[in-house]
Amino acid sequence: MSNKNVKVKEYIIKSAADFFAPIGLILGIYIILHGHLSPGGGFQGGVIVASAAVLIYLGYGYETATNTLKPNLLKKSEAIGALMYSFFALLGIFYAANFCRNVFYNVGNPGDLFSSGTIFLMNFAVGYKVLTGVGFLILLMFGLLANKEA
Amino acid sequence: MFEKLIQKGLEKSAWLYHLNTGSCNGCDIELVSVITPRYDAERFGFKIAGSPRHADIIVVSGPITSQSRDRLIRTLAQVPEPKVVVSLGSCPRSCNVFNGSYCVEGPLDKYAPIDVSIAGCPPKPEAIMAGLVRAVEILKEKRRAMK
Amino acid sequence: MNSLIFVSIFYIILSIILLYRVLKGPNVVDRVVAADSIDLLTVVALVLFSVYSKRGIYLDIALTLAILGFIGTLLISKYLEGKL
Amino acid sequence: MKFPYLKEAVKSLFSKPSTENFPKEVKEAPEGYRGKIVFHPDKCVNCGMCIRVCAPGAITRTIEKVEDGDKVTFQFYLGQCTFCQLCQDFCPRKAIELTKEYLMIAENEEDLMVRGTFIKKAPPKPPVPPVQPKPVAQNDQPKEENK
Amino acid sequence: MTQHLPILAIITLFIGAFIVALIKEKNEVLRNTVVLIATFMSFIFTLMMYKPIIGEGNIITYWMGNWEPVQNWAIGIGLEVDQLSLFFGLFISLSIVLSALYSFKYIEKETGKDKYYVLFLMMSASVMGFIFTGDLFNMYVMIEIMTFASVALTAFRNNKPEAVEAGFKYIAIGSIGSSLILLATVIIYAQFHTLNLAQIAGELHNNYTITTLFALALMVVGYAVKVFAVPTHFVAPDAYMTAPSSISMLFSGIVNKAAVYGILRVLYVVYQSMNLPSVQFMLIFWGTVTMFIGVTMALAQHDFKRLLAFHSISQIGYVITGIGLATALGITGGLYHALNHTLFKGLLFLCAGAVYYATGTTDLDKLGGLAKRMPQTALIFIIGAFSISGIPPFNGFVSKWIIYQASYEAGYAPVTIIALIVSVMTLASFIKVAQSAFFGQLPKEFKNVEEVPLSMRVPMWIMAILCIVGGIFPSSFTKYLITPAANAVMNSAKYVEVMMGPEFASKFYNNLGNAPVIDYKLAGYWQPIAWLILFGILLLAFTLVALLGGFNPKHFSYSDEEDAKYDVFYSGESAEFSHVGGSDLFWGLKYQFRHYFDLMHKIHNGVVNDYALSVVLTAAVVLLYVFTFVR
Amino acid sequence: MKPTKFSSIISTFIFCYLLWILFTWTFTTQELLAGAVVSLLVATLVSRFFIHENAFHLFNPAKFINLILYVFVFLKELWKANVDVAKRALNPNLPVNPGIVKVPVNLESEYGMAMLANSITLTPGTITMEIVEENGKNYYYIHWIDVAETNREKAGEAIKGTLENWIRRIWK
Amino acid sequence: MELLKRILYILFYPGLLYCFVGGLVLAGIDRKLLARMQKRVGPPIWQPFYDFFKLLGKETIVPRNAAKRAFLAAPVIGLISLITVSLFIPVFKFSPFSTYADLIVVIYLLTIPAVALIVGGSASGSPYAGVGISREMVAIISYELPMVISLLAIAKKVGLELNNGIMTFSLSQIVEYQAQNGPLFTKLSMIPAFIAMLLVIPCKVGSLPFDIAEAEIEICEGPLVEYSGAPLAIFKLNHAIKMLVMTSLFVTLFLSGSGTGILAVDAILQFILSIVVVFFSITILKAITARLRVEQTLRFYWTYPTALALLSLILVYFGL
Amino acid sequence: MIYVAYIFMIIGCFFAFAGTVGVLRMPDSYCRMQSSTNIATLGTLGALLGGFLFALTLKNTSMAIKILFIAIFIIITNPVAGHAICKAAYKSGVKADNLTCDDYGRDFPNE
Amino acid sequence: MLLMNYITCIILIVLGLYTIVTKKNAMKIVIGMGLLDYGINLLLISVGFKAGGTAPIFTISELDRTSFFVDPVPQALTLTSIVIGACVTALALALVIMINKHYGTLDTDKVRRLKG
Repeated sequence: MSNKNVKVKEYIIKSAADFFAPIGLILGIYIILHGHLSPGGGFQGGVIVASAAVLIYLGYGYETATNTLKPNLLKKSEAIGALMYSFFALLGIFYAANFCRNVFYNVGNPGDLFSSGTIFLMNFAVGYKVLTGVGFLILLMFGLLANKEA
Repeated sequence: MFEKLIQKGLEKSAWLYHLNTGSCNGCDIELVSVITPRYDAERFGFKIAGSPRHADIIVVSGPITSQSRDRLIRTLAQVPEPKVVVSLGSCPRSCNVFNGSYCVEGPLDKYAPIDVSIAGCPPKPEAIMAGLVRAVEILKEKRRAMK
Repeated sequence: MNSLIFVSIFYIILSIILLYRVLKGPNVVDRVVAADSIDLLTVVALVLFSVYSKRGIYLDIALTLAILGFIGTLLISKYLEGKL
Repeated sequence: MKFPYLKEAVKSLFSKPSTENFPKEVKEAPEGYRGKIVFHPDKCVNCGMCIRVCAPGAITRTIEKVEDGDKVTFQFYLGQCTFCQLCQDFCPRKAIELTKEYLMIAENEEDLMVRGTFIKKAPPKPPVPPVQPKPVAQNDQPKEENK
Repeated sequence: MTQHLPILAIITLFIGAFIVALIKEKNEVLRNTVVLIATFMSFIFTLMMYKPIIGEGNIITYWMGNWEPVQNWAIGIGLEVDQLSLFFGLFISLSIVLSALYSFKYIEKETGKDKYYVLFLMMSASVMGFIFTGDLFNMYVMIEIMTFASVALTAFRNNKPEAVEAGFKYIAIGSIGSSLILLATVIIYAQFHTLNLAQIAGELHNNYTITTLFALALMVVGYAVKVFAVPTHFVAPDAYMTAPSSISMLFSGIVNKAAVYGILRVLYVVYQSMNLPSVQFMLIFWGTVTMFIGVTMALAQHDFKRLLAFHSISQIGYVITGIGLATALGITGGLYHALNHTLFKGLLFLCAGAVYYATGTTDLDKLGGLAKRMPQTALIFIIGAFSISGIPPFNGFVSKWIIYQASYEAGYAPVTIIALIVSVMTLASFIKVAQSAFFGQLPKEFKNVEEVPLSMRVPMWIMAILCIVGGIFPSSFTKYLITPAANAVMNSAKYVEVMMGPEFASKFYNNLGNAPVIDYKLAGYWQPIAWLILFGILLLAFTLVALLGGFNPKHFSYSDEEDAKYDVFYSGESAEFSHVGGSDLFWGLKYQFRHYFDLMHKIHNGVVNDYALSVVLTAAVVLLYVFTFVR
Repeated sequence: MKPTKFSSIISTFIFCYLLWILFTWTFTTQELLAGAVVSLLVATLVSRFFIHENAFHLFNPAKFINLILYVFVFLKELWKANVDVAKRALNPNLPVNPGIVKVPVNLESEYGMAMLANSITLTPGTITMEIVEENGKNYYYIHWIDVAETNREKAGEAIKGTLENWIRRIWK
Repeated sequence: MELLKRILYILFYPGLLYCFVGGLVLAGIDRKLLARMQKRVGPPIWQPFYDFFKLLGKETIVPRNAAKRAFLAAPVIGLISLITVSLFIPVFKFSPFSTYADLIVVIYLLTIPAVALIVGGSASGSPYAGVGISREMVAIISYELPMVISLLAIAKKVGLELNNGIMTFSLSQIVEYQAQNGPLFTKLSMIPAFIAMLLVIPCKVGSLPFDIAEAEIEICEGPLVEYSGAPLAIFKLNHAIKMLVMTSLFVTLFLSGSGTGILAVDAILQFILSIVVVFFSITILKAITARLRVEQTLRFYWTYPTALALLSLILVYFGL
Repeated sequence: MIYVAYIFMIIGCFFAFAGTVGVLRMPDSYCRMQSSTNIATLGTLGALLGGFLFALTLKNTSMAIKILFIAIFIIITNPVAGHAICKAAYKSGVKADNLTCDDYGRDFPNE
Repeated sequence: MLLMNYITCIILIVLGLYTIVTKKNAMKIVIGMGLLDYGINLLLISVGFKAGGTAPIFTISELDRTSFFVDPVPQALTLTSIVIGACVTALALALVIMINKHYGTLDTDKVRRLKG
């Protein structure tokens, strides 16, 4: 900076991040929850949600992103998501069927949100795992880069 | 039960370890000629061993030079009991012509008792053999004492 | 109805033409710009195809493509800026 | 793959061995062999030439005063001797002789000593100036070494 | 309950992994408990399958989510555990348990332990899944997860440049291999529109097309990359060397074995191509080259673990040769050797780990004389080294011997000769390790080295005892473990029948359920028990004679004091620690084959591009071969 | 980091819920319920980023109508600029005269400034490169494909047109 | 009764005592013959016994750097495995234990003494031993190739004519074949293998031109450098017994025939044949050659004997 | 209504084409960027609006709404990307030699 | 039309292999791995294609009598394979970053501490 009283304002990207964070989250969760009805599902939705983390990082930098998202919590949550999935899959065995069996499958009409039994929940679990996992991964990568810079 | 056999074995089979501590090689050559067909010390079971651990008789030739002194001490220590130290030629006995040299660390008996000494510069192979035969007797005595 | 398909094919052809810029582009910025444009063109083609085949589910894909392309471009530019 | 000694080996297998049967038949040393030192004290005149020429210093002389002159003891330490024969060559009275005996085996140092003692009478003040070493009159008691 | 066992064996490990991820990094006790319980439960579940599968001869099929075949068309993901799978599953789960037990202390000093255990359990679980699955794509997925976890574990000590480098090379080469497997899977799917192994096997029965041959070649090459067969083996030493030892053990014990299982499953059950002489020849040639190059490279190594890695390659060559022979004896030998390789190579890697734990290095030129400080480790190492070299009372001998016999019987005399020579060279290189690490002079800096803790010794001892038992009771091992597995390999019709129903199977197979009788008549006269009894009697007699003869043990003199008497003998310099290092041994051999060794060093140049090129070339050659000769 | 206010949560929630309805466009109870839950969740998470000043700023009808109107104004500008650039691109001579000019802006709100900058960028021919505050005044650096004026004020007039005024009616 | 008989077998005839006496006598004969070839009188035939008992009476020093247990156990292990091999080798048709093991087991068991030597030497911690074991290992690698190939040729040959073309490694079958068809070395295809095996024996027993491992002058007896007293005695015994076992094996493989049927005569016959083999292969070679270098040994064995053995194998495949 | 949609689509095609030609022809990176905005705005907007109208004719409201949403989305996101990439281009040292005036380079000389 | 797909995916696979084999930059090797993956994914998705079929997602309102699905299995497989590919790429990139940190270069000719 040649001039002391010149301040560079990062308004554009910051406000873009602000504005798109809810959109990304809603879109991602929408894709996760409608995984059994429309294209997408846990993984894809999770990735889109995680991209919100990228936006926050882009707008506010590494410190804020880690403060907001808490990588350790994300890591733990990933395991919780996986455990949830395993639990829903094991429900099949508890209900005297095979592993991964969809147990409450005949509720609701086809096309409804809650019409597919545990598939929905599994989808949700996968989505949870992926969004936390990918979010953590992204933060980790940025952290690596940031450390390298420092 | 084995004791007699061992005694017999000691009598008939003594292995030498030849230690050159700065000799002029005269004695060494004579020692080698002991195992040639003409003298053939193997008749009596003498054999030149490669390692002091195998030896019963240590044949030292040469005045103890300062280079070889430590090695001499070490090697002599490493020979298992019973053992006999034989000085071959005049040098280990008394340093011979090298006596008083700055690099000669005195005669062998400073470091170890000499059991048999074979005089001569160099001794004749027959003399060496006779000396070894004498050494074998001492060896047997030592073994008896060890029991 | 077929016009939709023609238009989307036109857009795809345009994006293929833009590939030239991606390949040649004297520097990274050109490539990124061209790739971004390709992204948008693909989104449009996808939307038109969705209308053509009367299936709303493709629109979700288009939307996702758009948001991911945007984030990708943003990331690359941040990287070029050296602030990542 | 040549075995030049194959024929030799097989031939010698069926021929008499060339080994000397040493301990049973002791061979004479060849002509000119310089073996054990024999000192004839009766011939010695105590000129000291041998001491002077001895390179390793194996010859020592001790002189004691006795009533009828000096008791001179020459001691030849075989353990230090190089058997170069210089003492014999230089001895004007041929009092030192290197024999052909080569079996000089000893367990103690003492056994390697060759000593000779004689009493040299004090000369009765001769009028003639002593230009050359006088022929020495010998006394008896030539002490032989034990082996 | 029985039918759920396979999935439970797999999912227990996965759940264990996720639970471990939840535990705080500091909380060691809880984490270790969870890991131990998960692995042990998996082992128990696998063990519980022994009775129904091998004992009673059933095959467990399991359709995930109850998606059973509709009109002879498999639509769901199936698990199918036959004797072969169970055979692999048993020793794999056992080695997982042992490795976990070993890790507790071994990893103690490292950072990032929670990640280690997560990846560890993921890798184990994926291997178990790979073994038990009956679905082609699942095989790909599992082997890919396995590769992924292995790479992450290879780079676990990421503060070391070598580890990161090895990880990168591994992932580059490994992903090519996985891609080839995936490509083959896709092609098979394109041909048959199914992914179920049994269904594919039925459709493929004597019904090859160009497409399926293409897939065959690609799949073989893909699994060869995973198994580190020779032209694709370059990353193996790097990865094995830099990974923690407990992981290196798993690499050679389960990762390699999974790929061997893949080859077996694909070639024998899916393609049923092993009655073709050309395929047999390909595998035998490949295995022979692998074993030879592996062992010669091992002779030239300076690092303990790198040497072991090359041996791993070499031993896998034996396994491939054995299963390539396609006779009952050959398969038995190959499978037995696979089991034995897991045991003794795991043992050796654990020894290397113990050395690393105690001294902090595995460089053979720096080590020496550890047998005095770590006597148990040294003894275990000796057992492992003798096993791997095939010295009689240990298990390596049995399997190698079966392989020799089988190969010679099948008319491959050069293979037998090379195998024997390789065995001797194996011995040579282990002599080198023993000389330079465990015997010889103890360097000053290792004066205060101590024996590794009990929890590390226990797995080693278990494996050592298994090594000995496997060598002493080979007939029971073959009878209760290997013969059923070999039978399952030979009898793919039964596999198809159980999975897809007799109606489907009868469309393709004429003689259902008739396992070919395995003829062990020529399996030899060797009865190690008798031999050992002889040995024992002789030892007894010898001792008796010695004692009766008045042998006096007092004449053993030994002292730790600084006394010249107890120094070793040297005539030259009195440098206390002059030590013949590993690189100085076998000069004669290396000199005589210097051109060969130079070439080999040039090939193993460390450039990942060249490694990838060799994989691609291998794929090309195998494709050419398959298209030209396999009909 | 600003603390999360309840009002901002409410406003973000409404925004999110609208989005959800847009996405699903099926008005069954299940969907709406799920949408409400999800929106609440998202709103609590991101409201502190999303809301910059007054939570209910855009709920002011005048502002909202201005926003709608602005769209049309902007579309007109867009059309003009587009035709201009298309002409330049298709002209065999490529009549370009690029340059970077510094333009003063009289806006304060972050969203406003960002909106103006984005509008300028979106009209082909001009791209905002940087927003800078110098001595209490905001400036844009704008890359302009055809530099007609090098004077700041006049250039600003040429580039911004009436957009700035419109935006000032929406944001401060 | 059967058990007692077997224990007697183990302890006396093909077992402990026979090996001890036979091996040492054979070694004595070897030394005597060698001396005579060098025109010496040589030691008495009982000289190895003297050596052995003398060494028993000596002190045994375990070096400070040695791994004590391995150091002391190695010679015993080697000795016992050798005696075990001796039990497996049939004397013409008399074979008390030979059904328990076949040729490959015997090969491996014969490797154990060498391995024991290596381990013992290595455990002693001496640099000379390090050099020695490396040489020993190279020697093993050298001779293993021709030996294995010639044994394979035998197995194939016997199997072709006795076992419907499937090869056999069974020693008793080989003996049976020779009892029916005359000694193997009279067969055309077996002559190269015969020569190759004859050349292998000196290296296997570590005799002179190939005793690179125990070069007294160069490396102070290599692996044995730190041994003294009783363990050394057992190693020396190992050498002697190895000579006996190797030659007996050779006799069994190539020179065996129908035999006389009387055990004592057969045993003596085999022993005499062993002496002949020793004479031809070991003693003459020892008398007329100088020690080879390591890589020369390797080159020698991987060229001429290997070529001979391969020739034999090929001939077998042609059915000669 | 369908003809309106056709008109929109033709407009879109035209501007997309012009933008593409611009991207290919323009002399330096910044001008190419300007031209790419052409694609991003009317090039996509036209086609999307056309699609929107089509969807309306098909009585598929949800689809139409979504298309509209995509259009708005693109409109909002694209300038941000353009800004970022332009700034990045300047900062990463992509220099255009034909600038008539360079205020930015004057104010931030070293970057 | 489908032939085009196959040709493209073969080109992608060959390009990916070519990149891995010839490019000396570690980053480019990762890109090559990605290309290889994409080629195979494209092949996988093309395998399940049926001319005229629509996406195998069951939405009641939008399907008419005549429409039929393409094979859904390859799509699921592709999804899985993409997920795996993403993981592998992420891991590879992390390793590349670490390599750059330790070695200071990405040149594979220089990243060869392990050899022989």
